Amino acid sequence: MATETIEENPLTKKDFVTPNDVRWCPGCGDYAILNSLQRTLPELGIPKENYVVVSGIGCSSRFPYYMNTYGFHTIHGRAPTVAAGVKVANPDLSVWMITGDGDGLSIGGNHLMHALRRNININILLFNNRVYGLTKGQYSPTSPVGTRTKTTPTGSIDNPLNPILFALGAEATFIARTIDTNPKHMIETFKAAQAHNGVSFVEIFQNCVIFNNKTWDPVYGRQSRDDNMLFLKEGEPMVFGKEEKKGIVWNGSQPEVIPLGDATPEEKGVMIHTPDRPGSLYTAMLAEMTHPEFPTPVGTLRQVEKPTYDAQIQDQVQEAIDSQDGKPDLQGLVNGANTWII
Amino acid sequence: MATETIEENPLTKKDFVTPNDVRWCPGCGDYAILNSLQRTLPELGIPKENYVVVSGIGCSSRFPYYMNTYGFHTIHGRAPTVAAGVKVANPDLSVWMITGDGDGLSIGGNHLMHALRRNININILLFNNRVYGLTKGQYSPTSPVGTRTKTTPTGSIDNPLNPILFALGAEATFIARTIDTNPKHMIETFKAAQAHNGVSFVEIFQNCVIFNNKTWDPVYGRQSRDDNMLFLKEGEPMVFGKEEKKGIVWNGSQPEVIPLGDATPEEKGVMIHTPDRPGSLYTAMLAEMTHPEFPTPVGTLRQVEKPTYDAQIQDQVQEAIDSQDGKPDLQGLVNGANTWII
Amino acid sequence: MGTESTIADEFKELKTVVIRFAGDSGDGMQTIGERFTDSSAAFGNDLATFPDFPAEIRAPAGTIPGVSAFQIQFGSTEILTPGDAPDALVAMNPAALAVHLRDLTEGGMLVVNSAAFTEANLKMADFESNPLDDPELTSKYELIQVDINHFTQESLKETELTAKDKLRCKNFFALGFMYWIYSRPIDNTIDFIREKWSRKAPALAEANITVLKAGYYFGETTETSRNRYMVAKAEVEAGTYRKISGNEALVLGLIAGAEKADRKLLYSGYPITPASSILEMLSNYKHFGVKTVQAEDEIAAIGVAIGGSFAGNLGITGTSGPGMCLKAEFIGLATSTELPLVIINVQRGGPSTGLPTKTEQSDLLQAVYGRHSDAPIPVIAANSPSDCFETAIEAVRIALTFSTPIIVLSDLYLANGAEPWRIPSMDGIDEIKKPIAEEGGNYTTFARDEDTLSRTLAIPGQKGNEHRIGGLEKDEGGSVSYDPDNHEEMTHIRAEKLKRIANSFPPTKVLGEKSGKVLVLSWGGTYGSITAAVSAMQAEGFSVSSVHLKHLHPMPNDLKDIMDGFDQILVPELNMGQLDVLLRSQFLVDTVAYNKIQGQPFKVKELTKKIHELLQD
Amino acid sequence: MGTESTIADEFKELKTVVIRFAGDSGDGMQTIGERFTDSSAAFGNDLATFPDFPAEIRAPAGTIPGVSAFQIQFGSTEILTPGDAPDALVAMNPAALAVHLRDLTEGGMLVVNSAAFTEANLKMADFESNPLDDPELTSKYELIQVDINHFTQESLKETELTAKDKLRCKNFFALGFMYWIYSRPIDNTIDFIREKWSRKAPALAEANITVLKAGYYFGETTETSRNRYMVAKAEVEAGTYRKISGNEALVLGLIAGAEKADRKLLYSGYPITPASSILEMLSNYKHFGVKTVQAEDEIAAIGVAIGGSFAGNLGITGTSGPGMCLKAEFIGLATSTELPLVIINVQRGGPSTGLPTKTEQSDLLQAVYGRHSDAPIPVIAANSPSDCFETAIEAVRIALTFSTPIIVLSDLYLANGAEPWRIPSMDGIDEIKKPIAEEGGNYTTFARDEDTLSRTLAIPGQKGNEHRIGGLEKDEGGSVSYDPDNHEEMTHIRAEKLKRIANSFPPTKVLGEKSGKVLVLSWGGTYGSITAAVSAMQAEGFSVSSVHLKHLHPMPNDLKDIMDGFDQILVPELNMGQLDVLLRSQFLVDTVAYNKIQGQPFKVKELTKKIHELLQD
Ligand SMILES: Cc1ncc(C[n+]2csc(CCOP(=O)(O)OP(=O)(O)O)c2C)c(N)n1
Ligand SMILES: Cc1ncc(C[n+]2csc(CCOP(=O)(O)OP(=O)(O)O)c2C)c(N)n1
Ligand code: SF4
Ligand code: SF4
Ligand SMILES: [Mg+2]
Ligand SMILES: [Mg+2]
Repeated sequence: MATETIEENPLTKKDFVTPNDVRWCPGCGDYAILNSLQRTLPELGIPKENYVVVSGIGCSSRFPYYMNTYGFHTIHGRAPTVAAGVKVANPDLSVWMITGDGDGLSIGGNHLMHALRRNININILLFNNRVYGLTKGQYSPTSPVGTRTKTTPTGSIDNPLNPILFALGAEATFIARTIDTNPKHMIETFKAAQAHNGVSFVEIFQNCVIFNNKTWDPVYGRQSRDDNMLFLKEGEPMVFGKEEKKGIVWNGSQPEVIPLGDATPEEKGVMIHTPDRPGSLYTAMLAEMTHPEFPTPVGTLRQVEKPTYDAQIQDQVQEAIDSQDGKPDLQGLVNGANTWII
Repeated sequence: MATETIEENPLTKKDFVTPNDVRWCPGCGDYAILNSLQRTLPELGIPKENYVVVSGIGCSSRFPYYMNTYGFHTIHGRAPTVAAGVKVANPDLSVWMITGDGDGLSIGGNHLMHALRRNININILLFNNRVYGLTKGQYSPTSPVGTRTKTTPTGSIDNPLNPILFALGAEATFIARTIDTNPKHMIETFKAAQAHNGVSFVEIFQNCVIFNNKTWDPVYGRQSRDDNMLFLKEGEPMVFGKEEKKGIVWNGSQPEVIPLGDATPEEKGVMIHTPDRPGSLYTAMLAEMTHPEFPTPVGTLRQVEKPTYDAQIQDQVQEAIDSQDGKPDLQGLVNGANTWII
Repeated sequence: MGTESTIADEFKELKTVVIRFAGDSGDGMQTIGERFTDSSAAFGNDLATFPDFPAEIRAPAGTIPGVSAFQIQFGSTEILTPGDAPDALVAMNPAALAVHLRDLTEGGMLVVNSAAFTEANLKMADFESNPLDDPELTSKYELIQVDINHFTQESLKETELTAKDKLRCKNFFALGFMYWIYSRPIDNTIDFIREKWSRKAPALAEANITVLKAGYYFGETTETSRNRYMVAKAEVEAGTYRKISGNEALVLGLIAGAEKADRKLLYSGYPITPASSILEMLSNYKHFGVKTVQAEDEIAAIGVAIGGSFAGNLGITGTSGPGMCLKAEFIGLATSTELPLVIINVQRGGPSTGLPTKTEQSDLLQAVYGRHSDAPIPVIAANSPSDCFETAIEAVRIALTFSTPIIVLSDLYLANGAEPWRIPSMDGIDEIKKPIAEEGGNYTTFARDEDTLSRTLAIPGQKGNEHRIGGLEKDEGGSVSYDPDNHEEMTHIRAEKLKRIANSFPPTKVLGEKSGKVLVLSWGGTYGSITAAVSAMQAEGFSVSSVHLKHLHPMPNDLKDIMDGFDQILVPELNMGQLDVLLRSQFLVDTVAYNKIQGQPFKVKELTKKIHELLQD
Repeated sequence: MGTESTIADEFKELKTVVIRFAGDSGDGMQTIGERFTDSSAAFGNDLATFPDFPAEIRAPAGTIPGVSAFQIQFGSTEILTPGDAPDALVAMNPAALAVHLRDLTEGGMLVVNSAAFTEANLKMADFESNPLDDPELTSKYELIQVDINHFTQESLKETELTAKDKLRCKNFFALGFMYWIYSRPIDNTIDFIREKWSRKAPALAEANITVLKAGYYFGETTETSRNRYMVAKAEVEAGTYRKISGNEALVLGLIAGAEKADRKLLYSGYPITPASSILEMLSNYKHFGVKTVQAEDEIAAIGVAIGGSFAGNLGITGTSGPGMCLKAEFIGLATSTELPLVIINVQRGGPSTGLPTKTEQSDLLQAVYGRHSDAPIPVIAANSPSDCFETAIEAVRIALTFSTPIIVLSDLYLANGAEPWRIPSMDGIDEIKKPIAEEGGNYTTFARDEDTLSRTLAIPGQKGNEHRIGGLEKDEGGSVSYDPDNHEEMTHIRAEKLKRIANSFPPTKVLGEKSGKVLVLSWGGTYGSITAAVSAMQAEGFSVSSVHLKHLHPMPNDLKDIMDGFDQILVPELNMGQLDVLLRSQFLVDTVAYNKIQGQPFKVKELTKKIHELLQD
């Protein structure tokens, strides 16, 4: 349980700011994410000393240096393992894992996948800028086919991963998406991630001004966001567009965009967002909705309950301890079952 | 293109048998798989010397030693990388990659995932016995929750991976499932895998007599197979059960099992198997169909066309060569654009 | 044949005997080896054992790769190894004979199950004719042919077992017969069978007992003219004993170390031969608060352990050579962040997958140098199965006291081998004192203890001690620093800290005189054979001493002086000369390397021969 | 300030000059550094350069971590390093001054952009007061304050550029001014600007030219009393020259090697500083049949390369230290299967993530020993940017001729540094002859060449040569073998094969006398500074020679004899003494280690000082 008693002096954003100079490129989307997390943590009712931020390597992974919490800037791609160790050692901690599309999905894909399937109760934020920032602009596993970078001068040829579908393939219990240009939405999403009892996977569309500027503008740019983004809210209809005049309906085998005209969403049979369906079909549907054909959904895409790895490991240990009477007997253990005396 | 001219002396199974003694435990499901592949390869019209079998480490990964082809028994979890290197070096080769549930999904999950998303035109056979055989019986990423093994004496706590869903998360272009007790179905499936132009992922339910005996009997055991297995055939209705008296229908949001009674499948609206749908929903549905609620589907679950990594890399190289006139000029290359003479 | 002494009555009395049981892996050789061991231990012999499994889980029955063996040496004197060569070989089938006969001492006893020498079996073992018909066999060895299958079935004919089940008992016939030959008590084994199997399979349990007795009485009734042997109790220190294998001892040592340091133990591993059983055994000790994680690979395993250490647990990971390769990058991170961490490498034959079921001690240089950059960390090694216990505690002590990752080298021979162990009193073990930082905010991440240069951990959950660590170079305060001088200083501190660890070592023990002609300098699992060889030669008056190192990096401060006292330094290793590289580069001494790379331990006689050569130089 | 010689007219003539341009990473320092280099090269000077990037992509403008610098040494004599300390420093803002001033030679020229010394900028650079007001600055250096912003904007006032765009040209003002001071031609640069930018941004191109000229004329018109310098053309061997960096040379060498060996090159890598540009550059050479794969990680990268080699390509992979850790297990597999494979490690500062943008040569022991078990493979190193070309070809030669993985060590200093290179004739490069096996079935996987002990590859697609390889120990025929003697034999063969590689090395070159007082023995990127220091001292008559090793494992056969000719052996390294460990253990020689671990190359004067110390001993 990461939630303890509320501090006497309520925490504020300032408590989470380190004196270190933040060293991202001016204009980098990472600033806004940092800011939003610094605004989120004081509001969660968790003592400051119980936060741990763990990251891999990448621009995004510099994150822990700028959070005035316990932090660990580990090695490339391996943050999920260290974060798991921290959480298993002390389930009271609120563990935030920061990774990038290269760190988390290229070199670190396996650890991420196993952290997800194990349902370790940590919060994973994947900063997706569809490029390797820190190593200066090579394509990443989320770069679209044909992306020209230093290592792909004639265009990349590998199909990109869809991070949501990837997380779903590992049956992650909480999957969400948010964007670096919308602090309010980020904060809401981060809160939902922490509230979820289990692994939380949050993809953040993040802009890299230097090597992949405006990569997400077709989704969240001022021109496009009304038509190309769908803000999901549990229990509410899937409407979008200027004045919410469009909706998503299910035609029996796939989603469709329809104009609402003057009708209410209910009248038109617009789908109601239900992220808690146990199976994967619903989230798979959302994962494949993408502009320009569909609005790209943001918000909580999936949230289902399953026992967590860290709680169960603790339970098994506790049960074993409880099944003994009294303090365990080290000498007895070392002696074992068969001794003889000479 | 792996297919060249047919040999003058037609190949037979015997051509693919090595003199090496096969060293699996008597009764291991691996024997039947070996046998089936040895029966498949001579029938594919590919010259014997163009076959390469690459594996990781595990009981299953001993496979190349028993195939009289070019073979490489690599290291644990890394076979997809070596197989990719072989295929990229020479796309004319027919590359078969053998892996286990531990080799492929535990240590090797990331390479497998990237091989799938890149759509490298190799055939991947994953022998799923839900246990680590070679290291003598620890649980694996496909072992159900609660599995008691040497490392989980009080039961495993991690949610297992669903290999099909995992492959789908990487948007694999060909996904199939077959079983070690049905040589005919294996051979059909292997042929389909080779016929697919792109990466082919085949999960094989395999029995480990020593450490996980009868793990698949609830699916394919004599008692259960009629009701618990669904043989998928493209373009045909999803019927199963004794005398095919049950069918799967789509109720608008999920599949359902219905009795057919005397009606034809058409009459009852039984779903027609269409593995070539571009999106992932259909295969996700199949991936989640599992006994006892549903019959577990076997056969080709998904097959879609996308350009392959190996062909495209070759194309890019060829284009670059063609764009030059004549043989590339090494001296010119080394000189570069800016020289001066002293 | 053994060390013959007096002949008492009908018995020959021997000081030591080496027996090897060999048969198909389905024949239960490990089981009877274990039983023979237990009854010899209970009887009061000193002993050492070594099981030799096939690489395959279950190769086809009757084939050469399917042969499984178990060797035991027991005696009335101190036993340090499972023995060079068997005095008696039990071969349950032709394949077992094919593999093991060459090791049998000339004149040794050869017991074969004649029923298994069928044409099919002979073919599988690549015999062109039946070796039992070869007159050389009878002239060279004391051949005893017994139709074990027949007698087993005969003795069970009253029971309702299937023919197959009956035959499954045949190993106990062989055991019973060997008990008779070596005048061992059988009650102990009967008790064991009852306790272990009576509930699950009472009929089988009783059948095994019947057959065991049949084997014993078969000796008594049909073979009265046969030589029989006695091996008296050993004169060993009084105390409570148990039998222990290397991995068992390691596991118990880790738990004891964690208890003595008052840290929760978090072990994270990935199965690999021969380290898997560490993870397996530790997962049974949850009632000691031990948490075990079977990670997705070796990289993840060490990552979890590092995370655990950062959060205040004692993080431990274990593997074998290939897994060590994978841990290298994370070891560098732990070195840079100076977190306590125990990394166990149970070595096996290499390179690459190599000989996964054979022993070797060839990962020493990897332990010392197997990471990029100057990233020094301590390396220690266990020297016998029971010594793994102390080695584990020593590792925990160093890791915590110096806040450092440490590599512990064991090997397959130690891991699987077993010996009797005089159990120490847990109260007698020193506490390991390295508290975490005080709460409250006066925390400097890389502030150091003056003596040890160790930093003190502050752990998540502590108020006011929030701080960040990572793999980039940093200054004392823990801030990232690209400053050239700071980097040089930190590099020197890391090197110096390693050196200081040696100040905490006890004086190095020399077996024998402190100076002389030959010093045998060694490490790891070769301890038993080397000590046996050196002691024997010392008893014969030769000028040879030995030093067996536990601490390999850094080496003990007094080692140079000891080496200076000898004319020649012999460095026997089961590798191409790795300690030798360290000794030469550190001490510029012209050592004599003696290397064996056969996946097998040194034989005592190989060593004595080599030492004799040196003494003659 | 440089090596002053004659004073001609108004110019001082210098033999060598070191200039450093420093400014914010947004200020275009690398651009003008490159321009200065090109025009000096075209003018006919010998030269060497070293760029010094910040670790961050783009740290906030004006801050200390945001400072970017470029150093060039050019001269009329042979130039081996970018120079110890700048004779002239251009500081575009206070942060640049803060970081770099301490390196400027006393009496050196200090050009500052006075406009940038605003209060905000001073604060960001941690200055409490304006250093330009400090009288010491003027007394210690030849301070030249120029309001570069003002003059830049003035010269562009006629144009329609925005104020921001105008200011972006200010680096060219500084360049023009430095051209004037050092009497360099400017046409070359004008041509470059036109060629590069005229099409994309013609207005900006012209603006840059205008500002460049303005800087030049600013010198001419306002500063007539200023010292100006001349550096004559260098007397170098006739030939066609180009400028080349280490990674460029490596890439060209790999392609040339593959061509000479008639193998298709398959390079597979994963981005990492400072190795990324190898992958990036190679991906542009598809018309040479080069295939590049950006793999998912370093493990995959080497796996792809190994697969490529198995299938008959020349598999190559490259990375830096952390990535080398990850490749260890696969290197073991390539060692065991004896596949040709080139593994490049462009070293950087460690341990762990360390100092990713600083140089170090601390991965030598990892290269030699960084795998489990006895798994010997050759290691070679490049010694200068242009030498990377030959080193790459040598690596390809060894890998193919001996059918072995080989590690090539370069470092960040070589990778990013540049020097003029007399381009060799490609026809003069030997072919690399190691054909694959003949088709047809008479293939024995581990049959060996008598001399090299190398095996011959048969590749998939060849009729009749089907065979299996893998990481388990195997016999000559390639079958898995657990036989003890076979394992020992194979281990010895692997060791012997490594040794035999040394038989193919040319005689070791000694710079200077073949015997004497001090031998400086070194390797890698320190070649330039060491050669400069030793040559200078030789010219002064001191008894010092040097040997710079390319072949580190195995070392040349004649090295021992050479070492024996000297009283003392000095081993300078940018690490804690790694070659030193190898030398000591192999030759039992009491070397003197001289180590610098500051992420920076040796200065010539540091080395001469150390050599002097030794000579006085
Ligand atoms: C083992 C290892 N390999 C490679 C690198 C180099 N490297 C550092 S960050 C990075 C990729 C970063 O991309 P991403 O995770 O997308 O982060 P971003 O910089 O875009 O935020 C790479 C390849 C490394 N540090 N360690
Ligand atoms: C780096 C490394 N780690 C661990 C091992 C030990 N190991 C060999 S096979 C295996 C798991 C095998 O399981 P699976 O892939 O399911 O194959 P199976 O034996 O069940 O066919 C393990 C852990 C190894 N060989 N190398
Ligand atoms: S390179 Fe891109 S991702 Fe990295 S700090 Fe700069 S803008 Fe951000
Ligand atoms: S252990 Fe299991 S998987 Fe391995 S060979 Fe035996 S039966 Fe097959
Ligand atoms: Mg990124
Ligand atoms: Mg398995």
